[in-house]
Amino acid sequence: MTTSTPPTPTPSAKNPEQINPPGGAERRGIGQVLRSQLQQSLAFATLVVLIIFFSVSSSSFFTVSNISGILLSTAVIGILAVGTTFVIITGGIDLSIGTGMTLCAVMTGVFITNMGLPLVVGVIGGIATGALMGFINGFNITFLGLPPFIATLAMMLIAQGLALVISGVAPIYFAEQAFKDIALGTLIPGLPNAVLILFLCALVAYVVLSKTILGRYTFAIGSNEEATRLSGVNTRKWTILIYTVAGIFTGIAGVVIAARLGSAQPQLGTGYELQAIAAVIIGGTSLLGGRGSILGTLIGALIMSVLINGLRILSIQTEWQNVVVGIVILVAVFTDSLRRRREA
Amino acid sequence: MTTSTPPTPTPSAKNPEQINPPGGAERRGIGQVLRSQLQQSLAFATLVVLIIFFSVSSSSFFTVSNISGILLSTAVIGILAVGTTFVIITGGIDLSIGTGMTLCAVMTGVFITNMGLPLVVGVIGGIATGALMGFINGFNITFLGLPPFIATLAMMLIAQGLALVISGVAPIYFAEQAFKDIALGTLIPGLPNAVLILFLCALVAYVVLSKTILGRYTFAIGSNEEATRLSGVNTRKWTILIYTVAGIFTGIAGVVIAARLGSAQPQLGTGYELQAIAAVIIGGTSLLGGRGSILGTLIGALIMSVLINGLRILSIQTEWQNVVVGIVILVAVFTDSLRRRREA
Amino acid sequence: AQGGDAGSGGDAGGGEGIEIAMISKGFQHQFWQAVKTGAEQRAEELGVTITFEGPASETEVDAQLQMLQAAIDRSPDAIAYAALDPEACIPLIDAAGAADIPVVQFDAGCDSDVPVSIAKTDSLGAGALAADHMAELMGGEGEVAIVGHSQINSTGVERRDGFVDQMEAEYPDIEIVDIQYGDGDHLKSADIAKAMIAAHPDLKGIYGTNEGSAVGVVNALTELSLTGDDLTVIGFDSGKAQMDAITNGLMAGAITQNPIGIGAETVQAAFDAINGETPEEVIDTGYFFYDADNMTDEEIAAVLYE
Amino acid sequence: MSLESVGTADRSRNLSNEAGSIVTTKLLEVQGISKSFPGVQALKDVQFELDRGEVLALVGENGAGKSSLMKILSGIYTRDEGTISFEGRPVEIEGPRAAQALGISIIHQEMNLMPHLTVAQNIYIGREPRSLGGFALRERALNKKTAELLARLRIDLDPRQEVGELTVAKQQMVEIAKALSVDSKVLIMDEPTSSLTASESETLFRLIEGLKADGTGIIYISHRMEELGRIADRVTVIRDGRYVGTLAKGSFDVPTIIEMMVGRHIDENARPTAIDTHDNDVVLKVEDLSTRNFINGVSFELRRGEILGFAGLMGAGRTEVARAIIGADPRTSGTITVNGKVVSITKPTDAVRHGIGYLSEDRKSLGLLLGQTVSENILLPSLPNFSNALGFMQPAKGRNVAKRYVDQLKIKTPSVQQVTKLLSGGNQQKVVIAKWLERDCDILIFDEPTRGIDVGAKDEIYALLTDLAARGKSIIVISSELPEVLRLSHRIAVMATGRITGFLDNEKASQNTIMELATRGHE
Ligand SMILES: Nc1ncnc2c1ncn2[C@@H]1O[C@H](COP(=O)(O)OP(=O)(O)OP(=O)(O)O)[C@@H](O)[C@H]1O
Ligand SMILES: Nc1ncnc2c1ncn2[C@@H]1O[C@H](COP(=O)(O)OP(=O)(O)OP(=O)(O)O)[C@@H](O)[C@H]1O
Ligand SMILES: [Mg+2]
Ligand SMILES: [Mg+2]
Repeated sequence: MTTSTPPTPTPSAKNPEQINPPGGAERRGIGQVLRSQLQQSLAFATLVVLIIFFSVSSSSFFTVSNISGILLSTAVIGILAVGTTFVIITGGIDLSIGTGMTLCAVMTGVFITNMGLPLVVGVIGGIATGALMGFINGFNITFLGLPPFIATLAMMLIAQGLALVISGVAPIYFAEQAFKDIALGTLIPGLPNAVLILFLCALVAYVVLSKTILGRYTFAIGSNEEATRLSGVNTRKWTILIYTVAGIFTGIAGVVIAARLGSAQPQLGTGYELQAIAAVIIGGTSLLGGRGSILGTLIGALIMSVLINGLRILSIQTEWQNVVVGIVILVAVFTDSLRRRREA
Repeated sequence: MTTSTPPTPTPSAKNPEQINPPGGAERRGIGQVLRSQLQQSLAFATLVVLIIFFSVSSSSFFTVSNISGILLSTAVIGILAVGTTFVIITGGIDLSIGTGMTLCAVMTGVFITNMGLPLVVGVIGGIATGALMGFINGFNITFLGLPPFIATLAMMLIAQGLALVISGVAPIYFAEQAFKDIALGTLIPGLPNAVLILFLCALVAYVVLSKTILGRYTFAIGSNEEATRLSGVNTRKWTILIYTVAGIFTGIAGVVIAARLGSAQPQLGTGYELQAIAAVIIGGTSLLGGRGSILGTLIGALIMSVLINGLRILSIQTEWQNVVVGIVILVAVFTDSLRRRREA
Repeated sequence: AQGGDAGSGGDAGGGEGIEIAMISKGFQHQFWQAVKTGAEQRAEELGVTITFEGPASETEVDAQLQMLQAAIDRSPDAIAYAALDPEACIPLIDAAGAADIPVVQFDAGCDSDVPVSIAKTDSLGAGALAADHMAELMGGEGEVAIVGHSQINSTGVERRDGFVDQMEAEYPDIEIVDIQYGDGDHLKSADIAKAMIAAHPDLKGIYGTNEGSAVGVVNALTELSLTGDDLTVIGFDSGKAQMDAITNGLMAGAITQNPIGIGAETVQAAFDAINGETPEEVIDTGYFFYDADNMTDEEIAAVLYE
Repeated sequence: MSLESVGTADRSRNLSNEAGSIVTTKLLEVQGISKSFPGVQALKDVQFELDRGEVLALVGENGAGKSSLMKILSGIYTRDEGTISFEGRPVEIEGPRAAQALGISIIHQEMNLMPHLTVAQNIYIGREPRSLGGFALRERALNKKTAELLARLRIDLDPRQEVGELTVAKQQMVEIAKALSVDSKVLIMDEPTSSLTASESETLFRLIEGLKADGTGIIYISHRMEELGRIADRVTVIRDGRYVGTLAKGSFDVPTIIEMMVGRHIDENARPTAIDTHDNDVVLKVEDLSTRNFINGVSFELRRGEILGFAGLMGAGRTEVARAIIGADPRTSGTITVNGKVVSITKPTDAVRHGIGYLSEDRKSLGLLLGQTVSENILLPSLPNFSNALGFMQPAKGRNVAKRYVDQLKIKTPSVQQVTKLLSGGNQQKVVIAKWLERDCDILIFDEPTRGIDVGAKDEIYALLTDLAARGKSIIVISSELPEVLRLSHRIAVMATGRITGFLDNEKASQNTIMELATRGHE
């Protein structure tokens, strides 16, 4: 039998743009990583275009106060989106983040205002509520075998109900300024703490997703859960952990929104999940799983809030705003998919 | 020295449950089909249990008037759910059905009340609006390559905005009794026409899904779109058609809700999409595509409305209702998944 | 908290060029559209321009704050605000004060010292008035139920509580057997009303706390082929469907506030504040019970809207 | 059929006779295994044993139960009956992790990779180099380790490349590297070479020899009979889920094994009957076909009644040419002429409309609707023929057609309503073939048509293709198995690095002449 010369590696001239593997970027500098990730997401271009457009259209847009306002308004949705990026990369979905956030806020209120516990305990309690919800979601999905959509839809309803029940169908107010400062204080002058928390969350999530074993399994499960399981990875355990992590972010969002409003509003939250998921997908994460990035999510969330803020600054009528937002989402994701197709 | 024993064919004594292929039931009688499909969905058992429970708990539940009320309250969500079953079987999702329905209702109002066109024309116009939205969704998904979630989310926002803009942020009232009779008349005594329309829609959808080539392609695309495409099927064309069909059902739902309320309420509709999708999934259709049934969807929709009606009849506090609904959804889908697992 | 000198700040004084930003609790409901109408009418009279926006639902406290923030950054000549939550708004309203933007309020207030006035109705009193009429029509005894539109926002709570408190205080023979909430969604409210009617065969009256709730109850009656003789329905707000129902006798009557007046008075107050005058601190625009008899009265007709 | 002669050296029999007295703990001993699925008795009382440092080949027809048996050993299925002893101790293998813990690793017949992860990430999934208490990944170390592994295994892959971008063959190499990256005591290979060309297979065989020397026991499943003589120490044959017999090295030859498997004689060295197609009409003419990535100026003609083979090394570009022709991938240049008319083909639908059908090499992700029934799959390309003008299906007609193919191709399935996912790999492949036979295109492009198909069925499929050609169809066969190309093709096009390096008429073609052309451009 003839043995051939082993095929020499053909230099990849036919591979103009390398698709960026998750976490495969360590040998390049941080600048390069950032650049390649930004390019990866044409969403970023959309963001820039939007900012330029609004800056030209209105002198009130590109002011320190308004930019800080935009960032502040991104904080809650952004934190939710960052958390749910994990879940979406596994190929799952989490509809419970909106009302779940509210339940966490209510629980924080119960701990701090109703039970008089110290701030720190209350905050941890609120976040733990989120983690518990995430854990239950993960358990229901893995051990009970429920589809993520249904498991988290049920949790969405349960959290919504419980938030009302526990709060006694009334907002719980926070008296202490220190609590409100969690969102509105300015450790960095001019930048509300809520924004700082968002960036911190994103940074932590980025590191976890690209540098740790949890991140690796998140991508692996989303890419092919069965293969991951057959490789000896305890996919159930990791899936539960991933939903729990998402729950922790939900808890953080709950604390931040409570601090921002100075109160836990038990009826808030419906619809936040769709906004957060939209931000994630606009940022280039695939609902089919296996692909996604935190930076993209952040950009996606910013696109949404820049757009909405800009339309408000321009005093576009509320009923037209949705129409415009819808069209911009279509265009943004379309240009992004164009780039992807050209690349493929 | 011989080591072999010639293999004798072993009669398959153990063939406990045959997996029921879509549309593979033609050679059996309709009774058998129904029975096997019902068994397929343990959701049906949940429905029966709920009905029994509420009948025992309250004498007001199992009355002609209340049952007819439950059916009527299922009509709109049910029609939406039936339409979106097609989309979900292809592995897609349609978030625009809620506000899309509203836009169809508003357009019907514009045609009939504002423009004074004949009823039939108005109704067809409303349904055509739905078809057009579905077509655009399908186009955006196939030709622009947008993920269904994003394409239909954008459409949801656009429809919501347009409904408000077109109606001038005010309800459009229908004067003619004949129009209201579309929903509330009783061609069959005791049964509101809206319910009749729901059953008709379900029947047509059932036939289309299980007896026609469109149904086959719906399952094929959901099973493996790329393999279907490589088999020479024009998957883009069919996908657009499927979204258009779903849009037609959205249009019908829009006409029915307008007829039932005697007006087109432009702010309605948000949240209806999640309810409808939940009904579809409770009924055993998989969000992953390739699997689903209209009968299941109908049962799913009925579970939701029986449950909500029952809780209202029992005067359960509104805030607890969501908690209970969430838990029942979990239990229903869990028992169903148990059965599936046992079978597999 | 800066930016007060940007944009249109310079030439205030007459009506021309003055911009008033109104942040409402909502914009989709007929009530808020009527407020908007009143505001626009007065704005035209005064020659000022207004913007009017509000979140899609009255639970969206956060979204409303973002609108307020964006409005402050636009630095209008005055802000008119209807608070969804009295506390959450404090930092932003204070910021508006710091930026020397006068703030007036309508419908519901913010717990801040900055706003100079509020135009609103006494919802508790309006609820009580509904209770009085309901009691009278029911003959002072029997079962009554409420279809609420919100169990948490202030108008929803006060219109309910005013009704409930008045019933408990004044009409011991009337029992409130059920209160459920339909989010002001016509369809949901209709289904709730039907379930109530099924569950309580002796029910004599239903009170719907806003237009969507009330019309939902009326729809329930139609669908069950009941009439106003079988069940006393009292609604809230106006709108064509509700007014038709009253004309047809399906609904006994309804409470209306004066949303058009609220809008007009709010713009007037803002205009006054911009011009350095001090508007009245609380402007009560009143509420009325209307039924088939007095609907066409001039005073009543003026506050109703289709 | 004389099993007497082959049974003489049955080592298992000999050893079990002595087992009472001598303590020979076998590495793996499997006794009386049975397993049934709804409607299928997959295994019935199967036995075999495996020593350290030997290669036991497991052969049998499609659906004989080979993969099921291996899935039991690797903890994916649980057996109904039987015992498994590992190193002398009876064991229960409760899951993939339990199997790994015992030291049993497996290369699955169907690819089990994470397409979005890189080669390195796939190979070491679950065993990543870590730091900081086992939580942080050491990506650099991972890539380095993988590069070393690949170098040691002489597999030419970039550790950083995403697996989803690789061709099936390269993905198979990743699977192999993954299995070899653990020090396992038992290595199961379920048709590892089904998508490899001869040279990669040879690489694998050398690796296997190395493992043998280290004392690893290897169970090797293959339908490529010529490989058995090359690497197997013993061959165990199963048929219809039952143990047939075991042959030791030196005492088996291919015809005997095939007879034990299939129950009849098959001529492995047949060649196509010499039909001269040179003067027939050109039905398909491809000129100057290029793609953005790789294919460069490919031109060829296909005549009526001709079987044109495409040979080449792994990654030579044959699949890409086929996909570009049918419009599955975009072209940068090239004209396609069908029956003398230039046609515009931008999507597979166009290709089918012009009578060109393409059977993909990747049946799992591109060939089948795994969740649908056998009959749905067979009918998929031809659905319009089974529905009336209003789009209503004629189910009885379709079912009969599907049944006909199940009989004709001997597809082993309880019914045409069986979900395709539950068929054995080879039977799934037959379903894909059936669907294109039913579509009745005039031009058929078959990409690795017999991947995973047993010798008996292969022979039947060869006969079928030859017959189709004789009846005027024109066929392109892309195959990595040179014997297959030689057996079928009237003419052979050889590709290397995206170009056609030469055409050979069958009479002049041999493995050597083909390899010479296939490695051109590699020097
Ligand atoms: N999960 C399952 N459910 C039902 N039947 C199954 C399942 N797995 C395997 N079978 C059936 O068991 C039989 C043996 O299948 P198996 O995959 O072991 O065959 P094989 O010898 O590996 O064949 P091939 O050479 O085609 O890969 C086949 O008839 C197959 O259809
Ligand atoms: N999706 C893809 N992305 C990137 N490169 C690809 C892709 N598909 C194929 N290639 C590259 O194109 C070249 C041709 O691959 P192709 O599959 O056509 O070869 P082949 O001759 O059919 O070989 P094989 O035996 O591997 O199927 C290979 O070098 C391969 O790496
Ligand atoms: Mg096999
Ligand atoms: Mg190939």
